[in-house]
Amino acid sequence: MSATTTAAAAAGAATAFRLEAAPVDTGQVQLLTPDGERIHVPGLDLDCTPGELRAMYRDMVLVRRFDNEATALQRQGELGLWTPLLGQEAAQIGSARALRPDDFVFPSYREHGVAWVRGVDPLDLVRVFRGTTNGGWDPQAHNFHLYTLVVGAHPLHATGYAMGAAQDGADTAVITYFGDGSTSQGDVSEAFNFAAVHGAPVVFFCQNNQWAISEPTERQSRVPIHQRAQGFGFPGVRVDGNDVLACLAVTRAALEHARSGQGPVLIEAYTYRMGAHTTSDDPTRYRHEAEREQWTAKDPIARLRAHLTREGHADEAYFAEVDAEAERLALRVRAEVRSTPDPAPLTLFDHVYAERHPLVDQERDELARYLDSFADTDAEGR
Amino acid sequence: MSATTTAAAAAGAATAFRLEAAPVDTGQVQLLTPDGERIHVPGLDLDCTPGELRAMYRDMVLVRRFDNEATALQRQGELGLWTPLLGQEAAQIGSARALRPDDFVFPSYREHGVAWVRGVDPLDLVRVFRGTTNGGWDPQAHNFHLYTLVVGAHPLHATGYAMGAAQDGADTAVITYFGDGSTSQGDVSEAFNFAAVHGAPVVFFCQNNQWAISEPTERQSRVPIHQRAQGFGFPGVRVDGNDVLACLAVTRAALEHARSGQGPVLIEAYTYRMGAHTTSDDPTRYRHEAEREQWTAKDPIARLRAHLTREGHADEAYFAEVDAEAERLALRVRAEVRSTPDPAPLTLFDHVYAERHPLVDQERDELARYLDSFADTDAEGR
Amino acid sequence: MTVTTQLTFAKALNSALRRSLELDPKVVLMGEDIGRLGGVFRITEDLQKDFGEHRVMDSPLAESGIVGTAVGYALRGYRPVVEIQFDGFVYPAFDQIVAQVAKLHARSLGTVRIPMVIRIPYGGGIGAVEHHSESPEALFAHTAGLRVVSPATPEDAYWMLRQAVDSEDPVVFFEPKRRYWDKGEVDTERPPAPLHAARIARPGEHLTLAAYGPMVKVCLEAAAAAERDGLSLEVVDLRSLSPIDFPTLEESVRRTGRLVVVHEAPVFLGTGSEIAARVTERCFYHLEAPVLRVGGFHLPYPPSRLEETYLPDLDRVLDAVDRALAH
Amino acid sequence: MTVTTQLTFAKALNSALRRSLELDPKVVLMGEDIGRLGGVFRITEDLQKDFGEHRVMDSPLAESGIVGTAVGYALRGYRPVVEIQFDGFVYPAFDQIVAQVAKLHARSLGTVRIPMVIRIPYGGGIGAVEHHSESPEALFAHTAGLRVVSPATPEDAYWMLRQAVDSEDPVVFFEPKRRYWDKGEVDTERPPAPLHAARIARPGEHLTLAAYGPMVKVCLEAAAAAERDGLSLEVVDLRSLSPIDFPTLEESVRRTGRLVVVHEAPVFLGTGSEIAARVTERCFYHLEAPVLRVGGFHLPYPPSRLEETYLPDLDRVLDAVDRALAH
Ligand SMILES: Cc1ncc(C[n+]2csc(CCOP(=O)(O)OP(=O)(O)O)c2C)c(N)n1
Ligand SMILES: Cc1ncc(C[n+]2csc(CCOP(=O)(O)OP(=O)(O)O)c2C)c(N)n1
Ligand SMILES: [Mg+2]
Ligand SMILES: [Mg+2]
Repeated sequence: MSATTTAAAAAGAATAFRLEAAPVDTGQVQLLTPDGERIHVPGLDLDCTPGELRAMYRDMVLVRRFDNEATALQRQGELGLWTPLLGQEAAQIGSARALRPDDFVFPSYREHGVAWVRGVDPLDLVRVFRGTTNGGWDPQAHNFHLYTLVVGAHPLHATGYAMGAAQDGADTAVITYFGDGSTSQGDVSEAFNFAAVHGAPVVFFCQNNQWAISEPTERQSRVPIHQRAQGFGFPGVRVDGNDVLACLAVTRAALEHARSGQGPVLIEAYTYRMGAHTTSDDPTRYRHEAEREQWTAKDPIARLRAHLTREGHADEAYFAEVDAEAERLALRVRAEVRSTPDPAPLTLFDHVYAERHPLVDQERDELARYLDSFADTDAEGR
Repeated sequence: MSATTTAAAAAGAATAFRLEAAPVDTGQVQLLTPDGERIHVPGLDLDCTPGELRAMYRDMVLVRRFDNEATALQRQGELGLWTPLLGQEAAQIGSARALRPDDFVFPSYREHGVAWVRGVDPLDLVRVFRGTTNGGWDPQAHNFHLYTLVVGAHPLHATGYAMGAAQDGADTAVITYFGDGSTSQGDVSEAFNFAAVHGAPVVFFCQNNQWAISEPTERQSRVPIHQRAQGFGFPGVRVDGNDVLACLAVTRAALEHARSGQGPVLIEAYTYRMGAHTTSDDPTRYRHEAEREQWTAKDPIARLRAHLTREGHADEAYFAEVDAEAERLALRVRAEVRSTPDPAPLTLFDHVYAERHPLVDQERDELARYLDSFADTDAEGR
Repeated sequence: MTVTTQLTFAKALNSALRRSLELDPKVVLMGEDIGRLGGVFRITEDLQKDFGEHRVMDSPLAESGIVGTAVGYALRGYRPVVEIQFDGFVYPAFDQIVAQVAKLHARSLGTVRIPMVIRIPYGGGIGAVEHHSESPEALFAHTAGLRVVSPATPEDAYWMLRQAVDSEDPVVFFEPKRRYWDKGEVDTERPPAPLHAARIARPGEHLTLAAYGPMVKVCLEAAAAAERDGLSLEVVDLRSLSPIDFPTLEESVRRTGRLVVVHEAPVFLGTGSEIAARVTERCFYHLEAPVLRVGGFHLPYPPSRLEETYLPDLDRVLDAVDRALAH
Repeated sequence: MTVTTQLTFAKALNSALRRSLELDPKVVLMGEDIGRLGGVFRITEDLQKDFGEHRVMDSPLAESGIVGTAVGYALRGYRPVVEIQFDGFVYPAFDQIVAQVAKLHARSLGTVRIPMVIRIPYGGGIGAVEHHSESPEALFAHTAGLRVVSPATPEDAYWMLRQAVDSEDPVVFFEPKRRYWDKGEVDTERPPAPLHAARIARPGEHLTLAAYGPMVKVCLEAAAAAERDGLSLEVVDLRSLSPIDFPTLEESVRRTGRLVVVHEAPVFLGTGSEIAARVTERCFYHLEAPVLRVGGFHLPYPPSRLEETYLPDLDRVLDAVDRALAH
């Protein structure tokens, strides 16, 4: 908008009144071209050793292989559902690698790559989707909260955690992951606002994978999502979400910004959901194959591989070795998932409350007696 | 923020990466100085006849008088509560006078001035606060919805109404009023976003009266509230909320913008709540008298009066006549409120559902029988 | 004239929406993914294609926004039919539903009507992840100003949705998602009953089973099994939870003398509690046993590998029947 | 040693918060207008002044944001005490409360605790405008994972709030706002009972009245009035609605043979429905009359000039007592 200040108006030097939205900014930060060429962006230093670059490559390959395996396991009936991260490896590995161990992560339900970097066992993730648990890991053990399936609910948790951390005097930062669609939820706006007002050390990491199930980003926002931050008074930036280096560098800068008391940052990682929304979804109903093909050319793993090759940091033998490791991981996951037992019925009641609750006790006892009655009748050969 | 576009970066012409919030814009549109001097702002034409100016003056004086009377009636126990608009007359009268009859208004709970312009009888407003009804007027009769007391709930209604109006092919616009504090509610952000995505013909009119009960605007937003619109991709503008002409002109422009299919506008009318939040509130607990005094100098009625006088559009006799009319209004309100009967008990059940609901019928019958039993025992002299 | 077709529950809902869209240009559909995709359960399949983007709207991902803008549509004279994608995602819209939708008719002294339908696929039994299997109907039935219904058969799915769209009141319409793929006869010419009438789904003598939505089938199976043991169970399909058709239910209980209420929702303060309380009050001298309730436990819906234990099934129903008859 | 002081209900709550803030540096208060103003009911008066802006936070006007950030505080090791300004404004936070706060302990298999207190001034009788007089406790009691309590006396106000803050579980703490100005003895050295125990507020023989929060006083008045007619009514102050102390209540009912439950909330699916259902199930052969319920009608809370008719009062309680005794 272009408003006229009193002073200027009084001085007769007024700019003309116009009702105008802020200009649309579709620029994005990129450090690696799709061909693997390194771009240098002033103000955004990033020195990665070849070892670090290889480690990110390895992360992405392993996570993708694991993700594919989980999809396969769902098809085979071993999982109830899976939420593939296919295509979003760079956004997740790059941003997660910017974190310190004492930083805290609030993921949504697709952050398998972030979980991996935080040291969560893939098996723990898979069990949630198998349906043997709604949790799966100890959030404190990894500074990685549980997946949140209610879209948009957890950025508020991240903001509160960040406020608490700041109150502790810690220089811990918090990062929270959510999708393009999630930004429409009131809770996400409230999180933006609470964080801005309190200057909370939280980084909002939005993976804009272009789709919220069947709805394209234009149904969720009139402007590029990173611009949402402007309205709440903090910086927003779009980064090439298929460029692991850019994701690492920008997230690092944002965490530093937050940590140093300057408040929140919104990062929009511009990427693509190469697969279905979940294994229950059929994207052919609502999007064109051509779109997917375009994005294939920007593949995050191929891009880093090209860079490693070009710079001589890795050779075919290395890549083959990583692939082999990925296969071993997949094998382990498959074997262990298949042998994961179902929880015992009475565990239902174990953690409803931290302290005793007579109703829960009573229902547990009743169910136990009821189940026992079958044991009897089964024995009797009912 | 300052992001580097791929193209620019590739060309080596990158601007440096910085994490930066959008610049803070505290400018506001003003057409009338506190001394009543007319300012001309290019692009914002406003031709008011002397008669129109006087009509606005009259509106403001009458509404203020009525508002004071309602406060007094509350003190005397005739009302349960009152929400004074004192100080916000210009924001309300100016914006409301920009509306066409077929436009539709969604107010919060302090829009007595808007109600006045829409032809709602002050008595209808007062009865809500007396506690004889939760409604009070027929929204369709005035294109003025009921007051909404749940902070932030109604901008969504306004947005939906506007979408529906557009769908009808009407060039009706919608305006919705809410406070600075209300902008923190997720529902208000959702309304901004729905309106932006659908290009709905709705004007969001935020009266920033500096306080949400005891919390100053800085507790609600890190940046001036009109900037919130930027993040959703539509224009936001701050207007001097004590300047009735500026409020009229800017609202007119915004309605035109909406009506012509360009989507929503957010107007922040920068004003001041001169009185208490409600008659239950004691502002001396949380704010300084000095602040109030500063704002007295910017009084919206005094300002227009000065302008009328300066331009020779009205004289003392006119002002006295308006004052007398205001007294008559106050007298009528006082008399009629006092003689407003309480609703009959069984009317409780009248409008819970539009169609019959056996439980409601049953409870009505039971209560009727129960009340009748008293009639009996009372007669028996229990 | 009777025109019956064999439809799945899902297709019956789809047909009801199609017919409603055809009959009244003011009917609009709003929700997440209901357009091109046809909804995650395909209930709105092809409707956007056939009625356009303005009649069948893909909404931004915000339940409060969906219901809140639907209120505005209603005030503008439309009849919005809103889809909540899953039971567990209705809570962000809770304020709009209980504080706005439910109250507007009363607070406007009847000058404003909100003829809105809020469709909620609900309940478990489909092996879903968290938040996708809940039964929050009691929360809405407790809220005055809302009507709450849940069909159990394809025919009721069709007609009750048609009737809900035609209702001048807001209706929260709970669709038993595990029954979406069940087939049944649908007579699209004549409604089987008014929206709020209960239905004797199976007559019997010894005990009344009351259920709605997904549990009607379970109760019918239990009644069939009991018959083999010489027991005659009456099954009442309540269909509506606000209002509840107590006269029909009480008439049944007066005949049988015993009542077991079955629902998936947790028993504690579930709809069964009201039914037990009220039926006991009205049929005190006819009851030979206390009203028993079979339902979910007092816990968040469990992970799917435990849902078989959690959900009432034929055996748990018969166990309660045995206990009631033991009195 | 007993140290009792005479305190208003409001001041007792204030003292409990003060003591909790003193005892545990991890206790933080969050809410609208709770700082400088001390809350619209002054429950947090002077606490920001004495403990600072970081312990007593004026939050942005967003209930979901308040509860949602409080979850984050809890995860960071804090014990947040959240104030919802009025009953009718809890619904925007409903999703955070029922889908997040209530479930986190269960879904994390106990690795995460949410020791949060959500304070809600509730109920009518103060002549307030719309949305300021509601009684939504059943919605929370139906939700597993939450504890729900409501004190009726200043002493319980003090101790139950202290105990709620100390609880490892989330507690929804309903404060009967019409009792804020009532005075009573408070022993600040020793709690009168555990958080979830019911209390025989007045012993009696002929019938049990069960109530909580604002209605306990009404029931005690009814019992006093009945005594003049030679009737001995026992009054049970339930204190907790999740869990409900059924053993104490049932013991009473077994003695008296009759039960009337009283609450302000609408009867239909109110907490009284669960109490009636469960007590009937457990005391079937002891009940000489059906459990009767006195409560709000099935309507949005009415405008204040009608609330006297709406709210249960001594006469309506005695009317139900008469009806129960007529059986
Ligand atoms: C409150 C809520 N509403 C609806 C859903 C159903 N749902 C699950 S994921 C999803 C789309 C999310 O899109 P986005 O935020 O872009 O994340 P993505 O799945 O693309 O990673 C929807 C609608 C939900 N989980 N929670
Ligand atoms: C959802 C909700 N939460 C809390 C309240 C209590 N309340 C009423 S008005 C108000 C402050 C509103 O401030 P603002 O939006 O600035 O409007 P103003 O009163 O200044 O006109 C609050 C907290 C409410 N009415 N609704
Ligand atoms: Mg997405
Ligand atoms: Mg304000």
